[in-house]
Amino acid sequence: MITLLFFGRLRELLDCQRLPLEITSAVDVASLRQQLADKGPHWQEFLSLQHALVAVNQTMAQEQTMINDGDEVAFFPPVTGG
Amino acid sequence: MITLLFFGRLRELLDCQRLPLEITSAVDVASLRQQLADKGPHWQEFLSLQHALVAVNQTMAQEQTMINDGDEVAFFPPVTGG
Amino acid sequence: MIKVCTEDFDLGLLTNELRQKSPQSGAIVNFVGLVRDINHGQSVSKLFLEHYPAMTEKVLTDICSRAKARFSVDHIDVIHRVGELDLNSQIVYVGVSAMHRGDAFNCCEYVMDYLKSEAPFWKKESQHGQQVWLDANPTDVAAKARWEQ
Amino acid sequence: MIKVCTEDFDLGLLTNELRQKSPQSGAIVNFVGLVRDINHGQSVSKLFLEHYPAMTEKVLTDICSRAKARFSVDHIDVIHRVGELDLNSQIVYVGVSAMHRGDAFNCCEYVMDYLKSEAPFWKKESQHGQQVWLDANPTDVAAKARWEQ
Repeated sequence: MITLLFFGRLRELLDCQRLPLEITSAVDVASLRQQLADKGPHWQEFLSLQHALVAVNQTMAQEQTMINDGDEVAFFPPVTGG
Repeated sequence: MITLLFFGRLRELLDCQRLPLEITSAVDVASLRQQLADKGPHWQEFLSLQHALVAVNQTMAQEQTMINDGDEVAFFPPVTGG
Repeated sequence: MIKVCTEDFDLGLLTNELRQKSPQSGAIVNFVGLVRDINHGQSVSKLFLEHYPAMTEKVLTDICSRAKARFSVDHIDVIHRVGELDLNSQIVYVGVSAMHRGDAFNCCEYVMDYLKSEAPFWKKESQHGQQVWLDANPTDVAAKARWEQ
Repeated sequence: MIKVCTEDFDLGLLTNELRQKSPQSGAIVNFVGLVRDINHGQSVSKLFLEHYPAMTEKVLTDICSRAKARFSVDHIDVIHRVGELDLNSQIVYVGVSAMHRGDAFNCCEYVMDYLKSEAPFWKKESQHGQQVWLDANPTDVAAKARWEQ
């Protein structure tokens, strides 16, 4: 089980703040994006590389970063604080 | 009559804060330095180009800047505020 | 000191704290970010700031560590507000004390440039009654790139 | 606002004033210069600041005018204290409000660099009971030269 979190515009577009997800084995970020795209066309669009940054366990991640059971994976748009 | 002012270390070294001086005609800064050097060896030393900046009527001046009757001429060391 | 909170802050108190813990410092540089009344030509009436609580302080701490390794500074304090903010409110504070002013200026700007492009905050503006999520500013990417040359 | 005075200042009040007169500003950068406890390896107990009253505000006004012509800023406030100052006291304040932070940082540093090398102030330190006039700092000449390239 991993925990997915969504922030900002992404959270509103997907109407989802938090989503627990079963994974059968470790996957990389790219595969996780692919897996979530199956949930529907707007998931595919909004979670694409251009729109969504990813952090794994609160650290910015790359497409090849591995995700393990128990991890917290957050998707969010480019940051706009300050 | 012009008014000479001295600031900072220079004021203490010359033991002089303010000195009214008669000038018979307009002089430039270089000539004024020369004229003041006649007051004694430490005036010569401390008012030399290396030690003393000059402002005429509260504006930084050059050696060729002309000084006219009624002007305020200030000598001071490089500034150290801030 | 790194803090993420809803409350406003007082620059007088913050500067006094920074002074007291930095007796060897000759310079303090403070940055304060404000809610502007006009952004990209749109008049703004309110701002909402969302963040990723578990990640925010981690990122800010990391930025400050890198800044301390790079510049000769004594202390770096950061406060970032979240939640609803009115027009003209203070959003963010970065205070840096250093022996010399050059380091204080550079370090403060460095922290702001990285905060702007790495810290997980998102702004939503009220523009004429409409709620609009802000897009990232391309100039912030350029500002950060300067430090990486 | 340009002021030369003996009284201390409160950065909270000053920043609020700057905010109130700059509703379009998104950024405020403040500089505060402090009396350090160690200067060039000598321990310092007190500082005395002399200035040339008729000239000081003229020079500060001129520096701010040049800064405003060069950077996109809304307001520049400067306060410089004179007279006797204790250890850790605030000496000088430069506050700049601007639409964007890059201009605010550059403008504030520009004003400080020119103030340091053009404004007629002179510092005398008490070092172990001795009164010592400070020499100008060669790094200040270099700091100013950067803006003239």
